[in-house]
Amino acid sequence: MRFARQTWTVAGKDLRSELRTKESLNASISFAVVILVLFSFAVDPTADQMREMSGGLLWLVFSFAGALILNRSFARELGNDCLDALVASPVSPAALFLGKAFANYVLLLLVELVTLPIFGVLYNTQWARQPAMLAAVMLPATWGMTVIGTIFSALTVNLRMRELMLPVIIYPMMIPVLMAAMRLSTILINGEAIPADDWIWFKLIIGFDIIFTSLSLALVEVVLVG
Amino acid sequence: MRFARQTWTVAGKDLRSELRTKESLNASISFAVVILVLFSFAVDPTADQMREMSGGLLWLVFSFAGALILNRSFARELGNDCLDALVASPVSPAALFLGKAFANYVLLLLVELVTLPIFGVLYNTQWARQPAMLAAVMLPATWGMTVIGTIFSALTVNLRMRELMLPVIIYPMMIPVLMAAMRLSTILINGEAIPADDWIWFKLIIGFDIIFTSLSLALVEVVLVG
Amino acid sequence: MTNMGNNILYVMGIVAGLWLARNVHEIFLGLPDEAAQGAIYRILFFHLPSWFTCFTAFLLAGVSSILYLTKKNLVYDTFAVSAVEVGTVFTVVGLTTGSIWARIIWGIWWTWDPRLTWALITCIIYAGYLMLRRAIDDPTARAKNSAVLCIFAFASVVITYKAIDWWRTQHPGAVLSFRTGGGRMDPAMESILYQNFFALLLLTSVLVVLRMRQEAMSREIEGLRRHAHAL
Amino acid sequence: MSAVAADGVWKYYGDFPALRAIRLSVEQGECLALLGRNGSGKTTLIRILAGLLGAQQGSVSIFGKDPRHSSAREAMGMLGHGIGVYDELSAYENLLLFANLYGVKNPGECAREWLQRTGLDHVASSLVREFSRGMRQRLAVARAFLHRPSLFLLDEPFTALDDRAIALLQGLLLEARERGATIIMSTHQLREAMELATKVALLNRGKLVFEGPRPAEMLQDPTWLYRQYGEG
Amino acid sequence: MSAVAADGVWKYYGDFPALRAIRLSVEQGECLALLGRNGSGKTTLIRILAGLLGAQQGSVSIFGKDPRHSSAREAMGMLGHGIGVYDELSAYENLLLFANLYGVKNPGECAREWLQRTGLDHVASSLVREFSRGMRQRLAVARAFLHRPSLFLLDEPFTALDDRAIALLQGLLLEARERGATIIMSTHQLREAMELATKVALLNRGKLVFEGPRPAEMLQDPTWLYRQYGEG
Ligand code: HEM
Ligand SMILES: Nc1ncnc2c1ncn2[C@@H]1O[C@H](COP(=O)(O)OP(=O)(O)OP(=O)(O)O)[C@@H](O)[C@H]1O
Ligand SMILES: Nc1ncnc2c1ncn2[C@@H]1O[C@H](COP(=O)(O)OP(=O)(O)OP(=O)(O)O)[C@@H](O)[C@H]1O
Ligand SMILES: [Mg+2]
Ligand SMILES: [Mg+2]
Repeated sequence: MRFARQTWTVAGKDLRSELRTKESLNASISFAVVILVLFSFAVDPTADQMREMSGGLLWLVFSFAGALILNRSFARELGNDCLDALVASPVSPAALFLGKAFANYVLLLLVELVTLPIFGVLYNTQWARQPAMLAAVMLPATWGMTVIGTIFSALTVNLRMRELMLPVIIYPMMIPVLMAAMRLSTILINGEAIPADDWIWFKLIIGFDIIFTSLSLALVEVVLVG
Repeated sequence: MRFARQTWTVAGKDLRSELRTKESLNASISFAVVILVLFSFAVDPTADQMREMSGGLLWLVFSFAGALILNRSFARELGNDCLDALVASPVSPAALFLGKAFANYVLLLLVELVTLPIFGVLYNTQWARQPAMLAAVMLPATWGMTVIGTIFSALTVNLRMRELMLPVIIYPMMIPVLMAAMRLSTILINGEAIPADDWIWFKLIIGFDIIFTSLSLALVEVVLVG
Repeated sequence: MTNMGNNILYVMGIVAGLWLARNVHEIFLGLPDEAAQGAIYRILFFHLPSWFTCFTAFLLAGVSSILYLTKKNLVYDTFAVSAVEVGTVFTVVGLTTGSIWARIIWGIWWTWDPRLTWALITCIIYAGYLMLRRAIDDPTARAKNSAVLCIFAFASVVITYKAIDWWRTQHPGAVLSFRTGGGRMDPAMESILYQNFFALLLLTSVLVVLRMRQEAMSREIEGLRRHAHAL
Repeated sequence: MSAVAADGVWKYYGDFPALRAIRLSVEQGECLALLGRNGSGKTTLIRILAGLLGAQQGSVSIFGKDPRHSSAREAMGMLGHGIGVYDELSAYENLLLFANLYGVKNPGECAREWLQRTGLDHVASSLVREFSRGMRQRLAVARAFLHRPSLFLLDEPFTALDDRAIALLQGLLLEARERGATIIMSTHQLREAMELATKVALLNRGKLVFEGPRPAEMLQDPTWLYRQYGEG
Repeated sequence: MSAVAADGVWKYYGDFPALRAIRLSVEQGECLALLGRNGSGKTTLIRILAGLLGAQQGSVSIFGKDPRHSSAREAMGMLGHGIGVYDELSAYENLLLFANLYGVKNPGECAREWLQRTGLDHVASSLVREFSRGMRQRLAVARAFLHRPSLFLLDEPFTALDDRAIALLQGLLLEARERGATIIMSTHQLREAMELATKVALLNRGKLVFEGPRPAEMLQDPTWLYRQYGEG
């Protein structure tokens, strides 16, 4: 009960301060558009090629644009030593982590929601043929990204070279879930059914979520208290 | 004379402190590999597709990995308010800018030099068929990236949301030079001669370099002094 | 460390060296060429043991990271970093031998097959671990943060190991009898393979112990420097 | 039971001992001024007492509990170098947030009360981003006081404050001391601290070289203690 | 010719006037203590004098030159809130760098001399990253002094320093004043400043409300001036 209230308070604070200025949201979305444009120069996708790469491209964009938001998550606490104030308060570190993760999750989903139609227009792709299934991929895969991003944002928050270390660490760690999401999304966007062989990807995402969420909850106190 | 000495001193300082720890160099190179891996999921590189996209992919990697280095450039001055100390010293802002740009240039070229063979191996591409011409594209194109990156790194250094703003601003600004470099590199990597039509891309890069270098030199004083 | 410890280390090093030399002799002169691949298959005797060695090193590093987080004794951290460093070297050896092999029998250095890709990712992740350590000055914080990363990182080792079971790969599937139930490999060959693995493991232990000493030494020096600074 | 007790606390940064066998106890209602030269370990000690850092050896107890125990954390008010409030939230929202996190009853009312007491009620809905340094510091004080802590941990609280802000803080601390709260503060500004301190501790390179009631000499000549023990 | 002269300087942050019609002149060899409550504009003024910020109206001259003129910058030694030295370079390399940038003759020798004078010669080749706060501040002082500036601009130089470090800085400043250097420093630590100051200026919400020789009353009672003008 208390735990839930604390989680909610933390998530509420993060969402409120983000939605007030919309700074990272705007930056993230415009970065997504920038990447989409850059890609179109790089790969000049014909309709056929797009069939094969739509999912891949989409998740590349999600992960690059999302990193901006994840990056800010704990960096936001740095400015005025707010992290100390939070950690010294009676909030349990797990509630703190979950609260921040929820806030990031909402923001990432917002970015994805805005990016998807833009992607559809720019690359002339009908992405909404199987919306329910697509959501069933996006929701857990985004959670996986969020958990990794949030915990490593906490881990690197006090580093001298945060902006450098974060991309080097989080992208490789996210790869399992990204790979799975890319593969499944490509199939879904092309309007096909998921072949029996490929259900393993679903399991991978779910397993990833469960393992890394529990690991993060178990380790976050250690991470935050020196 | 004095100007050259100051430029050299600034460049030397940046290079020395970077090469001592090699932090951003290492981070940038391993980020380059990470991106190469990520792309492989997205594009399923068969020989045929690679022919068309090799240059595009290469410069996407260069620009993403290079951004880490450009990002650090002025951020390095933030820590202990070193920027104030530099700006208050008798160094002319143009020398300061050029010095930092040279240091970044050297580092970016190093990253590209390391990334190229890795790219060649991972994507099974013979990139070295026309090495001299490739260098003739890479040297000025990288300078273009460097100038844009350095000046905007200076511009955003005092912004609260530096990590957010920089990518959103610099990639769109770099697009002309990136586009030209992508196109030319693809042709060169495939071992073809540059068609008469495509010389315009060369001119674009050179023009870009000249214009943005002069603009930056003219404006850097305004950028640095509030 | 004591003289005794040094002597044991020397002996271990020499034994490992001799054992490896004997194995090499056996592999190149004792074993016949393989029917399909000719001479090149011999690289397997280095390829597979170096992967096993690096997996073992990463596993031990992960365990020792957990121990660090529970016991807060820097010895565990010292072990973890030494194991990861040596393990990363063997990862690179595994990638290189694999690439050479691939070049000869597949005609290309690299292909984006899940096994290969995951092996590369593992390499990047542990390189990231080493980079993270260099970015933190305070040894205690460094130990803590890298321990957490080391635990997360082990997931990639598991995926690399299981990749051949989970996906259809171009990379060959399991050959060792403990995974296949036997029959895919000649017992004589398999025995040499294990012998090479244990010889490498012995060598690894020597390297890890040396590296641990050096790490402890440099930490001590760092402490002394801070002392000097405080004067 | 002491309000704060540290027993044989060692803290290493790597192999460098920043704190060496610290043994300290502060009774309820006392106000301890923690003195020491730059780098002597004051910040480290305060962070350990606050549960923000773990000690390698020794034990710390806050009202008999581990510092990370939630009842210990509820009793603590911490003011470090940073102000610990968010730039993107308004003054009121910041206080409301912390009131909620501390589980204060009537959070809204409590936040408003503290805005008033620190003279910020006229800017309650302005974003902190727009505040001047002095106003920020006031808000930080409000944040640290609003759950009526019974233990204050303050790291150089008077630094860079003007006379008015110092007077405000001293007033609030005096009031807290009168209602029985315990105070531990580190400082280089001895004069300001001596008005409050009932007890003094001196750190020298990580060792506690003096702990006891404030020597009478220090009221006249605040650096007296340094000269006594400074070279030890 | 005054060493420093500001005439009708206005500085706005957006619509907010942080400095209003500042008119100030400091003769060579004087030491001005710039006082004022939090947010009164001290830092802003010092940064404008140093040429780090541009004023919207009015003019500033340093020895008769624009602050951005290179001869003015060569004459200036600036010490702000940050230390202005690089973490990844050694103490010696840092000083060498600034000696080179200032075009000092014999940069190497000069760097070594200042390491010695600030008591850092035994750690000359350690990276600054490893330094404690006190050592960093010493190095910052060395950086600001090494080209023998004839004008010092110091923003709260005594903040968070211990007695020893304060004594070092005061000694160096006294020496500089004796050789004829001009000093402008902002501070809240009036006692430390009054030992040096020959002149006092008081800012109140961006206006200069007092400028003149240090009132004798302030030696006994440093806050005297605040009480005289504080509410103005
Ligand atoms: C760069 C390329 C390569 C990489 C990264 C790579 C990676 C690996 C890894 C990680 C293992 C660990 C095996 C385990 O513990 O199950 C392994 C085993 C093995 N590799 Fe490779 N490999 C590469 C190329 C090759 C090639 C070209 C061949 C032969 C065609 C090959 C044949 C084998 C065999 C037979 C095993 C033993 C399989 C087992 O029993 O599990 N590898 N390799
Ligand atoms: N994160 C860290 N990593 C390594 N050493 C540290 C770290 N923090 C502090 N130290 C060292 O520990 C010692 C004590 O530092 P601490 O900050 O506690 O001193 P302090 O008494 O607060 O000093 P000051 O008066 O300057 O604030 C110093 O020698 C410092 O160099
Ligand atoms: N970058 C900025 N943007 C907007 N307003 C600012 C900025 N910097 C300062 N101000 C405002 O200008 C005024 C003067 O600030 P300044 O920092 O010069 O005061 P100060 O006298 O140095 O105060 P302190 O004693 O707290 O250091 C303050 O009201 C502050 O809020
Ligand atoms: Mg301190
Ligand atoms: Mg100020």
